[in-house]
Amino acid sequence: MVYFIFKRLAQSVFVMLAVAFLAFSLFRFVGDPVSQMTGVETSVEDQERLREDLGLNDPFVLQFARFTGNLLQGDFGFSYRTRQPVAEMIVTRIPATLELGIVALLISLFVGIPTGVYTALRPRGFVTQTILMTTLIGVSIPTFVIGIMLIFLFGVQLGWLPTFGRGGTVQLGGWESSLFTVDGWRALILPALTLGVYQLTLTMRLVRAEMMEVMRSDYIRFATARGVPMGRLYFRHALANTLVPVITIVGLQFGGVIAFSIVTESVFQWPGMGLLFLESIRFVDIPVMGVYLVVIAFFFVLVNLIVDLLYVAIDPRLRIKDVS
Amino acid sequence: MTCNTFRNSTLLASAAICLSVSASAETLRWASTTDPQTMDPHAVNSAPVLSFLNNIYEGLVRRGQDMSIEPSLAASWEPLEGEDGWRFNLRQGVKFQDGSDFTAEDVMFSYQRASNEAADVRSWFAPVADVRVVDDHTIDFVTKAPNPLFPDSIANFMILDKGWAEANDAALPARDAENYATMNVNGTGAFTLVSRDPGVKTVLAPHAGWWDEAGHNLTEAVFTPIGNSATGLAALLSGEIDFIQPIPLQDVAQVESRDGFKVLEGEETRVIMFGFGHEHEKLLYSSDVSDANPFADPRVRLAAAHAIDVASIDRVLFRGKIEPASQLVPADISGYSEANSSRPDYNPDRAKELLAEAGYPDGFSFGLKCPNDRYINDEAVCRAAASMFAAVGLKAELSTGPVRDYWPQLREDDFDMYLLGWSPGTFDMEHPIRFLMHSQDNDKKLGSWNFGGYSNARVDELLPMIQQEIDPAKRQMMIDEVVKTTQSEVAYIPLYTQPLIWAAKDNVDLTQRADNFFMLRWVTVN
Amino acid sequence: MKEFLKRSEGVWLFIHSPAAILAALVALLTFIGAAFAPWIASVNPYDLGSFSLFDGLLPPVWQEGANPKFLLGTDDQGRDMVSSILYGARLSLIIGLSAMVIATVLGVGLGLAAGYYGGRFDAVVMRIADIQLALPAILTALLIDGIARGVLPADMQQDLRIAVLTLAIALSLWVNFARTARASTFVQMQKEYVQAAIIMGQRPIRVMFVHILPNILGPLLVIMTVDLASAILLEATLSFLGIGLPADSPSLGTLIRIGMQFMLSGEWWILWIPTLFLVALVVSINILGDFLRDVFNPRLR
Amino acid sequence: MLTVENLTVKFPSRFGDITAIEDVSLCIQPGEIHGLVGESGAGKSTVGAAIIGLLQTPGYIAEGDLKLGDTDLRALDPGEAHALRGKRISMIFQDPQTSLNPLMTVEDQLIETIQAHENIGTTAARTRAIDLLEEIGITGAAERIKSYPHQFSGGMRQRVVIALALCTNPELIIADEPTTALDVAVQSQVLDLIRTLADTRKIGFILITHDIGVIAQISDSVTVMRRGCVVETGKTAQVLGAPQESYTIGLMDAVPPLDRKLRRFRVPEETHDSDGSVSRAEQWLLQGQQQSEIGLTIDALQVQFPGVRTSLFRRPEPFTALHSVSFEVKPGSILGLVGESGSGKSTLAKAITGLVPPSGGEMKLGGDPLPTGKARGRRHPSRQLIQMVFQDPYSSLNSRHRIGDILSEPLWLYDLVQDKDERRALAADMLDLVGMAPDAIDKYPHQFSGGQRQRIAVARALLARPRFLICDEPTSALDVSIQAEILNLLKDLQEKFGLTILFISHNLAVVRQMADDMVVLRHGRIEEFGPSEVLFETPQASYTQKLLELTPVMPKEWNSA
Repeated sequence: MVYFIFKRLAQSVFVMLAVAFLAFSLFRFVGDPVSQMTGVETSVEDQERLREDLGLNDPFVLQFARFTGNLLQGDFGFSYRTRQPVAEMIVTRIPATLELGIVALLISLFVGIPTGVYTALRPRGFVTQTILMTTLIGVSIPTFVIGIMLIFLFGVQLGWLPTFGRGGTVQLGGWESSLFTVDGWRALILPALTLGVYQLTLTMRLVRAEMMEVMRSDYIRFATARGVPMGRLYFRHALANTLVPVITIVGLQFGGVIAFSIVTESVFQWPGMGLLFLESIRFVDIPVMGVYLVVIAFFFVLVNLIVDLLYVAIDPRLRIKDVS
Repeated sequence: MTCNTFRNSTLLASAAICLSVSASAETLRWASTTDPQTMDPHAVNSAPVLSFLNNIYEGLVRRGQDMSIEPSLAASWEPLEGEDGWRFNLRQGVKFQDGSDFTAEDVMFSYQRASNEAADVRSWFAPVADVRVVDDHTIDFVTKAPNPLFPDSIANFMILDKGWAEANDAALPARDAENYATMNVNGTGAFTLVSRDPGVKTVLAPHAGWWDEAGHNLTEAVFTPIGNSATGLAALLSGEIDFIQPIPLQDVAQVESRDGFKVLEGEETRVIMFGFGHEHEKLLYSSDVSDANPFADPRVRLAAAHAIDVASIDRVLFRGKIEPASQLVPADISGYSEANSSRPDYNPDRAKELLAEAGYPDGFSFGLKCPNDRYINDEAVCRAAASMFAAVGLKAELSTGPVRDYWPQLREDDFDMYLLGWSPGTFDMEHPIRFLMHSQDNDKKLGSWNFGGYSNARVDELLPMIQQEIDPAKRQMMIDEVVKTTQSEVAYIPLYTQPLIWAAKDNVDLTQRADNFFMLRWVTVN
Repeated sequence: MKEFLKRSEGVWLFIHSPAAILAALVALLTFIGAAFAPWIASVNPYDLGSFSLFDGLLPPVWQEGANPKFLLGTDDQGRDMVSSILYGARLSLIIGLSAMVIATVLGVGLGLAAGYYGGRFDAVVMRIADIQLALPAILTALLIDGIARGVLPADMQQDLRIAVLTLAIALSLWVNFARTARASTFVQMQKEYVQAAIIMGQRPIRVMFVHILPNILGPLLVIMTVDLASAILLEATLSFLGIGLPADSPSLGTLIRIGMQFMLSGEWWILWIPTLFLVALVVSINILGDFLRDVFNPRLR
Repeated sequence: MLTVENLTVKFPSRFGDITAIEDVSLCIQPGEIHGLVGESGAGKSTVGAAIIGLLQTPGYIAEGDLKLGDTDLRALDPGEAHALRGKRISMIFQDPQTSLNPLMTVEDQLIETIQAHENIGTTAARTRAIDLLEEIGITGAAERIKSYPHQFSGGMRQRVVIALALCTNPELIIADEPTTALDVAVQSQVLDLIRTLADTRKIGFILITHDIGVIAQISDSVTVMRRGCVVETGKTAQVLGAPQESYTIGLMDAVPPLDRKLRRFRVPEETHDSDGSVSRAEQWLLQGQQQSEIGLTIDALQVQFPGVRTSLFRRPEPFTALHSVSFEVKPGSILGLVGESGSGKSTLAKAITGLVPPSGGEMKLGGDPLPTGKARGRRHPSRQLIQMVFQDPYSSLNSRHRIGDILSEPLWLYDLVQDKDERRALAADMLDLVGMAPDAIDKYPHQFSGGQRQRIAVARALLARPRFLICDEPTSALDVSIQAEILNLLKDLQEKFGLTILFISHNLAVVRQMADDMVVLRHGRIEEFGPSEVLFETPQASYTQKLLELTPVMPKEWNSA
């Protein structure tokens, strides 16, 4: 077990380093940070001096080595755009993105799993077909269109929910949370829904497919033959056994959710990491972009690790050694 | 004030929004597309920063509602006697927001700070030879040559408190790491910073000890950047914000059609133009002309100018909200050449003739570069222009991209023709002559945005004379000559003046200044 | 006879599924329209000389002020919406299909080899897949776009925008194929026909592609359809974020991005017609994907 | 107790209703074990499923009466039927590996089942469960009940399954192939347990199986089914000892006897009547016999697999699959290799074919050293000389390739026949030789039955012109009658072409019919090696003795043919 975690951690470090390298190699091509940092009246000479000061004229390898070296020492550098410490900028934005991602994930699970079970148990019903078709249309509309539609429907026409931002937030030891105010929740609904639609459909279809497979397995047939009550049969026996593949995909997707929140955050002016990243691209804010990518990679490997541990928690075959 | 006059919804939820919005009677919530990058007035020379900080900091002079220069921290100024330069008599009894007194030492300190290599605004002080503190409330700016426009050019030069900056280790603007002044302020202006969450929310409150009479009735002002224009509009229409700058012009009708909202329209000082690769030996992006640069021929440039139908661009893309431009500044800018106020008409036949005369009866293809996130409808204008060019045989290979790699491309001469917008920082014709028309000269720091390398000896000769001429009539004559010359040579094709479109709730009274600066001191919420 | 029945099982299911028939019809019409766009469309939206700003913002024919020349109206450039959509669909499909094909070749190749060789090679491929997964599509697009800009000569960049975008989308999709191919290959490796081939001394390439590949095509085919749909959507999203195609060679995504500006301005058709079209196309492809899944996995019926 | 009368089950399909079973009648008394025997597709499992009400959708009972005591099973609504399941009728499935929920402890599954049918406290239910487990032979049940299914060995797991079926005291248990997945020794224990339960608890059993030996050993009465219909029914001794129907007679003939070696099986209709003329494929094969008969010597062969690494600092213990195994396959003979699952039989085959690299020892093929693992190049002659027939005919042929392509592959690969058309012709002839119609060449594997596929697999092996054939459980997936045909075929071919065969099987009776010599393998070690007749008559190793003893056999007189 310890060895397993160690192995995963080693792999994670490798993945993060590789992402950092790739990310860094792209910066040279995104644009010229200096022309974004200076005003129109700044002389070419002053621009060149700034470029030299920032080390942008150094060879690529040297720049990368400096970036990684500083990173390993916990020095994340300063933003070109705002001159703020990058670590602080990212850290203050993490709660917003994580809360959005997790709520989107929870919506997708709490809606996706029951509907998945339902549609698996009644594969031919009218309701099932309606659900399947609706969600299919849902994932076929580009996220940004959905987001704007929701804003204008619920924000402007009906006036029920806020159109942008996080609403009221509460500081909890450095973690700015919108989960503890009504206002915060109201602000969270639309972006989380927008972000969760794809995830929801995926979860639902996955649960449905797995459930239909499991319902044909011998142990479900045996449990049926023993007269185990239906509710228990569906949830304790069948659903539990669908969880391992569902967790894998949901876990894998969660990394994608965090990354894809870029679009949602930009539409809802949601002050998370994705929005920061988009602004950083616009200003060629290399330090922020670099750290953002490493943080995203970190979340990705972290989620993967959690998924692996969840397997162990769910499946006794991985937890307890086979004696036979 | 009433909760909302624009919507009579009975829904509880919407009522809740209104309550939260109008919790404090004189709170203004406003949004714009970009967050000011820093609170340091000398670190970055960009419009969002200068616009925002003009509410907090003040310069020696300031611009009024009509853009005219008026006294601010300097109560008066006059030319120095016996040498070139200006003397500023500072206002007495002005206090910084932390309560300390404003003196000439602060101006001196701010000058040193702003002209330091670490400051992005140092180009403003290129003409300055020396600065001398005469007494606590008098300071002299000695210039290298006569400079009648110097006071106008430093309207955005904002004064910091010396003691505060030094005590907080912010004696120089932050270049690569932040310092205290990045997130904190101590100005003399009408508003002071209450809290700042970069990229999310910035809260301002009136400065109680402001020297001038407050023309506003605000108790609080909350700024939120909203990058997505549709979201911004939604925020306004749902009542979550009171004012937004700018809104997309195609949405003007939508805002106007709703009760309780108004649209403020004006002309910005920014002129949009096409530039040419004058000095290029050959076209970079041509499939049929590889050994010559047709744009070196003024007839070809004029043909291009005649091909553009600004009226159609105005009608379809701008819904009648732009002013065609004849020169690189709009009409209300000082130095505008009334004598040369006509622009080449839309005349495709004439364009074809000119092309034939120049030896290109069938036209030719070339590369047209445009930004897609810099100016209003920049990409659409270029597409429309490319279509119009095509009609006379000029086949434009359009290439658009974000501004972050647009400037580098222009600097590397990677274009045949390009789109550029220019707003004169000094609100004087001299500004575009200096940056866009004078030959490129890195040593003298002239012509630094003259990417195409337009060069005319007479223009180069006239620029210093214009800069130094005190007599307005003589000066205007020289400017007229420059404009005439560049028009006849078609150095650029000025297209139109960019419109300025803001939207607000009906109950907000505010002033729209042509430089797109939003001044809280003129806002009243009824 | 038995062979015929087995083969026609798909056909039988198909003619009994109205949704699949409708979807196939929509997809087919789109493909035909896209393929023959240059002959069907009244104007070529890429040819700047063929339309005029003068015709800009005309509504569809059933609305007042329309010009019967433009069935579904025009956009802000005066381009005929019908032609734009046909050409846009053409471009979207070219990008989607090529991205899907590249992703399939790359992913299936790597996944097959990883499943076949296992061990260290497998570990390396899976780590690369992890890295790819940790880099969101938008970042991959930026990366590829940036490298192309750095490597390619300036005059080629514009022409290669489509190729660059395609490659970026392909790179963010290949992992799915690789994982599926790898998992399926592991299963097939246990099958005796594979062992028989190995024992006989057949070349690994032959074992992988002649023996294993045909047996794992089913699930791959399903992913191919689903990913074609995602590729088209991804292209739209990248266009929205400003790293898609330029506005003068619009894909469906670019049309929607342009249309977003007109959401509230009254010119609804500029946004909603391409959007509806995109949704119809993507839904159809997804329905066909579902249908294929049902055919290949009878247990889901 | 249970009476089934004129039961007909139909499955609607797009070609109309397909009748799965028709007009089946059964009658079972308390304490009776009623065998339901038949080959695959006979509909035996459908009978069981119909009785317990778990027919696969969309199957339905079209006709007939099902009565359990006074209860009309067909008249129950779904809720009542579900309540009855477990309470009065229960079921045991074939594979104990898959019939238990892997995520729940045995305790949870037992208590849940008991409480589903009885209003009883958890503690009481647990006590009952533990007692039950003890009763059916799980020692230390109080502790082991806390375990998860995977922590039990196969036999123990099947006991748990039986306990689950039993815990509610049902009147009838339907056991669907309850011992097919088990080794001989465990099978014997499970069968004994079923017998005991029937006798002591008076539970009626329906024992569904394809293994006539099992039926013979424990069932009181038997019903023989074929293609959904009852062929014969009655007391076991009567039906099997003196079969009336030709089908039953044929079936009994096909069962390999453990106690003697038959020269050939008597097969009802000889599938292929050889007209005496030598076919082209036969000639071609005989031409290939330049090399005389070839033998295989295995000397101190050792195979280890790396263990799973669990610690950063310790190297994992390797798992030894074969411990220094030595034996010899004489040229032109058949060597039988027997052992239970996990004994290393398949590993040995893989080591010989080069799929698995041994960690020690050496092999010689016809006197030449045989390179092992990766050292054996793709072009090494042994690749051609050694061919293999696999266990599962459904997986050993690539389902996406036509038979012609599958058969031509060795000809092309070993460059035996250059011309494409000739390869095709030869492949067709070879099909004829193994008893298949040559037109099969354009079809796909799924169009054939298991037995036909195994013939195709044999044809493929022959087309490489091998001298040494490894048959890894070639008939264990086949019905007895098909098994008899395939065994006959293999015998014929071996004789005709002087092949040397390594015949791997877990079935002692089959091995006896085939082998000249025999190796008994257990836990990767050789228990016994010698001429098979000697070994069967006077086994030396206690393990061999035990195996022989526990294999279910029919009374000698039944198999008198």
